[in-house]
Amino acid sequence: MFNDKVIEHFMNPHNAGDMDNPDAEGTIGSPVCGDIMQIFLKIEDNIIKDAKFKTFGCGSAIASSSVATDMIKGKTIEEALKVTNKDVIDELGGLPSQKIHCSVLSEQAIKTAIYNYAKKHNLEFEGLKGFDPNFDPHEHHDE
Amino acid sequence: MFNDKVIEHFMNPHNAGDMDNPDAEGTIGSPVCGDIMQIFLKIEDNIIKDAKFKTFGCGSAIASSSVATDMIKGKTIEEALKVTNKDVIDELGGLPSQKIHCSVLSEQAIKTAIYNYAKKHNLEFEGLKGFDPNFDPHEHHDE
Amino acid sequence: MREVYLDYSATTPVKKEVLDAMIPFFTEEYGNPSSLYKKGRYAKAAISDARKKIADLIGATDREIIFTSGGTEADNWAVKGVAYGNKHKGNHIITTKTEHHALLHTCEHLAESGFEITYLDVDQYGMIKLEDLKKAINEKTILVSIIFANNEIGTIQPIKEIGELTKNHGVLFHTDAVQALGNTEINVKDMNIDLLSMSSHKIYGPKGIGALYINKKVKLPNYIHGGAQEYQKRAGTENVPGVIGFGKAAELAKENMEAHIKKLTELRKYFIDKIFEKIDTVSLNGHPDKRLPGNINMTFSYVEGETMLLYLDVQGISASSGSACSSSSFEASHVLKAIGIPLENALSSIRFTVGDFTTKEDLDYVIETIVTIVNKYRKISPYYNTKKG
Amino acid sequence: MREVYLDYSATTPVKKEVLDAMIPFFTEEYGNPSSLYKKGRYAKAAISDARKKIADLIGATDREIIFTSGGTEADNWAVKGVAYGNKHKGNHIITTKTEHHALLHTCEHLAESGFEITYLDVDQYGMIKLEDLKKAINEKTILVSIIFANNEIGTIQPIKEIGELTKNHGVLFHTDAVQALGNTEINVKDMNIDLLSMSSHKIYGPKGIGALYINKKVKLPNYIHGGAQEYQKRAGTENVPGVIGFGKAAELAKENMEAHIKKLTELRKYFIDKIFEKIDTVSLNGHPDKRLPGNINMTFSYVEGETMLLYLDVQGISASSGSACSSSSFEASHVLKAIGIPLENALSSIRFTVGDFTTKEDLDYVIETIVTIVNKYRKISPYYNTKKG
Ligand SMILES: Cc1ncc(COP(=O)(O)O)c(C=O)c1O
Ligand SMILES: Cc1ncc(COP(=O)(O)O)c(C=O)c1O
Repeated sequence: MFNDKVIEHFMNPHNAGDMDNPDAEGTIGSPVCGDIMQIFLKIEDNIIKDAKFKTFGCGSAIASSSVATDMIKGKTIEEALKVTNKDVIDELGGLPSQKIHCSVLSEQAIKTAIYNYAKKHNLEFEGLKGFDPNFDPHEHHDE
Repeated sequence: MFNDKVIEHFMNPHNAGDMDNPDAEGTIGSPVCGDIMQIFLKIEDNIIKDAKFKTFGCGSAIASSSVATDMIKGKTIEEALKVTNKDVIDELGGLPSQKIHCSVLSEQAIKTAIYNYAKKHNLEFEGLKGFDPNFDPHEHHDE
Repeated sequence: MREVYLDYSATTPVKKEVLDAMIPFFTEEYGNPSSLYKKGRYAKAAISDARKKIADLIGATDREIIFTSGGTEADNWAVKGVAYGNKHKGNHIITTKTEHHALLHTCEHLAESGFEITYLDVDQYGMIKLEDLKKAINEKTILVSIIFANNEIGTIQPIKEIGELTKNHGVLFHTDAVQALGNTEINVKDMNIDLLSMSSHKIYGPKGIGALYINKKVKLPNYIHGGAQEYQKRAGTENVPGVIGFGKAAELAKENMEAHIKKLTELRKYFIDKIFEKIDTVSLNGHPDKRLPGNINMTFSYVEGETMLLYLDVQGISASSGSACSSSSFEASHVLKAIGIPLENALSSIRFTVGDFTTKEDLDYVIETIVTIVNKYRKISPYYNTKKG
Repeated sequence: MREVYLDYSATTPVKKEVLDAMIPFFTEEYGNPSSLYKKGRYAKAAISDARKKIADLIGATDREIIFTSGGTEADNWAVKGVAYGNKHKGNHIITTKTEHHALLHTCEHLAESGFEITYLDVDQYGMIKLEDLKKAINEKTILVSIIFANNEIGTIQPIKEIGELTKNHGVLFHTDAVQALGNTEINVKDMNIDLLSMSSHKIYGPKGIGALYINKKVKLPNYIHGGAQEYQKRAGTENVPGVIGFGKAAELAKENMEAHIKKLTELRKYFIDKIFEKIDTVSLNGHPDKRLPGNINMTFSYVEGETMLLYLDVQGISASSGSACSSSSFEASHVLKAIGIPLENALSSIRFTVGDFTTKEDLDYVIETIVTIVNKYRKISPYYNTKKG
């Protein structure tokens, strides 16, 4: 069902856990839909210096977040915003079709964190155009 | 399903085949009910000197007739009329319940032969009282 | 004593390769295919593989194959499913007088709840007439269900032509292919078949497993409700070893089809020729060529069938009076009646069906035994003497 | 790596003795039980023998046992059979909110065609209240169907009391005993059960075979029509090896019942005690004692269930989130909902079911692994910190 890379990231996730004084935080999902994803970012000079996540979600959500946080570290915010769930899946070497929404979850959590950061600092990012923080990945995934 | 004695009488029936100039003949059953049984008797001084049968009927009918004809040979007519299908079954060491009617068939064929004999010679036999030559064993057997 | 099994249409032995394929799934790979863990996924993958093999045998795609507990369940599901699912369109079903009891009794059941059933006549060979079928279709007709190859007399119907006709009339077409499977080319797409019933134990697979082909365009209501197995079409924990065995049997059937048909056809011809040569007043029931390769159904006039079967049995030979399901009660077959065989001849008819393990030597032994039986019991048959003497 | 199977409620391995009993019926004794000849009679006799063993396990007489393709078919047949056969008497069926999908989806299907279904509530342990049942029965009630022991949380219902009640009200009583069979005493006469569903693959027998007990006084319309098999109650060539395997499994279940229950109960207690000792914020779902001996259903709050199952799987451990049939789609269980578990806890619940081949060492390994998982993933759980931190 899952490839080795997914399993590896699931069992030994990178960037998992709390962050002291994050510059940005984003949470998506809720207990009602069964998944919750939280992203913390350290941002300095428009660059993502550090990223962490916490989740109550399935293995693919954990693996996706592990990879996604790896991918955005060191990137500028605009660059980070370009990381799509498709990129995350490619990096993981594929996910079963019924698990695609988990990768969407991590993409959305990152965007939400940046969205909150932009709001707080009154910034605008090209990559956030049309982004809706209340987006529910469960309604959109196709199986 | 069948015991050895039934099989033996079925495969090597006694008294099977034609008889020249029988003194009595009785046929019961019809192609329509799937079984036909024919009995020929030689009768001398009220005694059954010889008995033969022919049948288009199943194995139990053949075995029953084989035994029944054996049993009546040498008996007086009145004695022969006392031979019931129960006696035939006992002699055979048992028949499966759905095959009981086959033994009835041979009993009835013998009675029919004697009935015809009685008619021809204007005789009356105690054992034929109430006997109906048009009796259909298929309607009476209980399974 | 020699043992000769000549009832391959009643059921077949499981082939060794088939059993070998099944064995691991009992004690080792016993996972429930619905389970997420390794053992479950392994079983699920094995089922997919088997499904594909069955699809390949009939020219279907794998998602169109849904496993059932056998041919009978497949027949019940197909016919009742179409009936209940199309009530709003009509209540008329067309079938034949020579169907298997699984179909006939299902139709009788439906007739009790208001469906109208037309039972098509067949000719002396057991063939339906396309003209009759065409005439029988009306605006209330929702289903045509015609047996692919008959289990008693082996007659193979003009399935492609029937499929053409039903397609042109926009009526669903089901066929009971339990006997046909592996014994004649089947291509559900070429033949425009919407629903097709199969059973594993007729093709050297295990008993208790079968399948229904459901053309992907057909919406068939479920018949057994519960868990989400079989693409949510048929509930119940999958009979994994059964499915695997059926798959393997289907694979072998496809590989061996040509040789199998050739061999059985030869054996059949050999048997029939010898019987005609050695015994008078016998006849072959069913179509001379358009028949199952292994099916021999003959009337040995003046000898009662059950007598014959019993004698054969004592000699180690297994044969039957027609369909196995009714052979416990020796009644005249509805199929022989439908092809116009008079009752006494129907009661003198025996079905021998040869299979992959049958040899010519087996047949020689059987033929010899039949000659003995016929001579022996015709002598004491009231009819035979009357007519011959 | 150690492999530990803790999903005996999803399915069981076939025991060696069971497989050994089945083997001859595939390649050697393959006769169709309806056939008159030796091979057929042999198979028929073997089936009778198996039937008797199953009857013995539940205190029935052998003619009251009818083989089906599994528990699902038995449930479908029992409930639809009573419904369709008693339409003239009433259209009301009573069941519970904690039935297996085989029952629930059958009821939903019946609801679509005009039947009225009452789904009884259960208490926090999953028990129905007899008072509720009594109140729910009305003059239109034709059937009460209550699961004997729940497949997710293991709760055993007061079946004898229910039987008493339904008998006094003259209403038929069906119970799905698929999980209960072999795991608790069942006596259909003492318990006034009219219909009872069983499945072989839950008691170390093969998949794809089950049975319905039909009390001899109950007239149940047939569900699968066709040949005259199974006393003319269930058509289709018998799954002979399956039946033999089920029979053997039933025999073993009866012989071993006491030791089996003792062993599983001990393992269960051991496991639960250890978990409570080693992990905080866990809870046991279902009844503390009135439960299946091998059933452990626990909530590990703050750890998502699928995460846990995946990790266990990677470590060679098979467990499930509830019923196998729905575990491919990870949804909150209707049973946990019925006993009032909030959604996030439902999603953190895992079912472990121990069986005859489970050892204490297996459990130690599993417990250790669970501790690792819980520590690891609670750390990264948003809830856990929020509430604990
Ligand atoms: C033509 C035909 N249809 C249906 C069936 C029933 O199949 P099964 O025995 O798998 O239920 C049979 C054989 O028994 C058959 O020959
Ligand atoms: C309580 C219960 N009922 C019914 C079933 C269905 O039985 P089967 O898998 O034999 O169809 C199961 C298990 O799958 C079960 O646990």
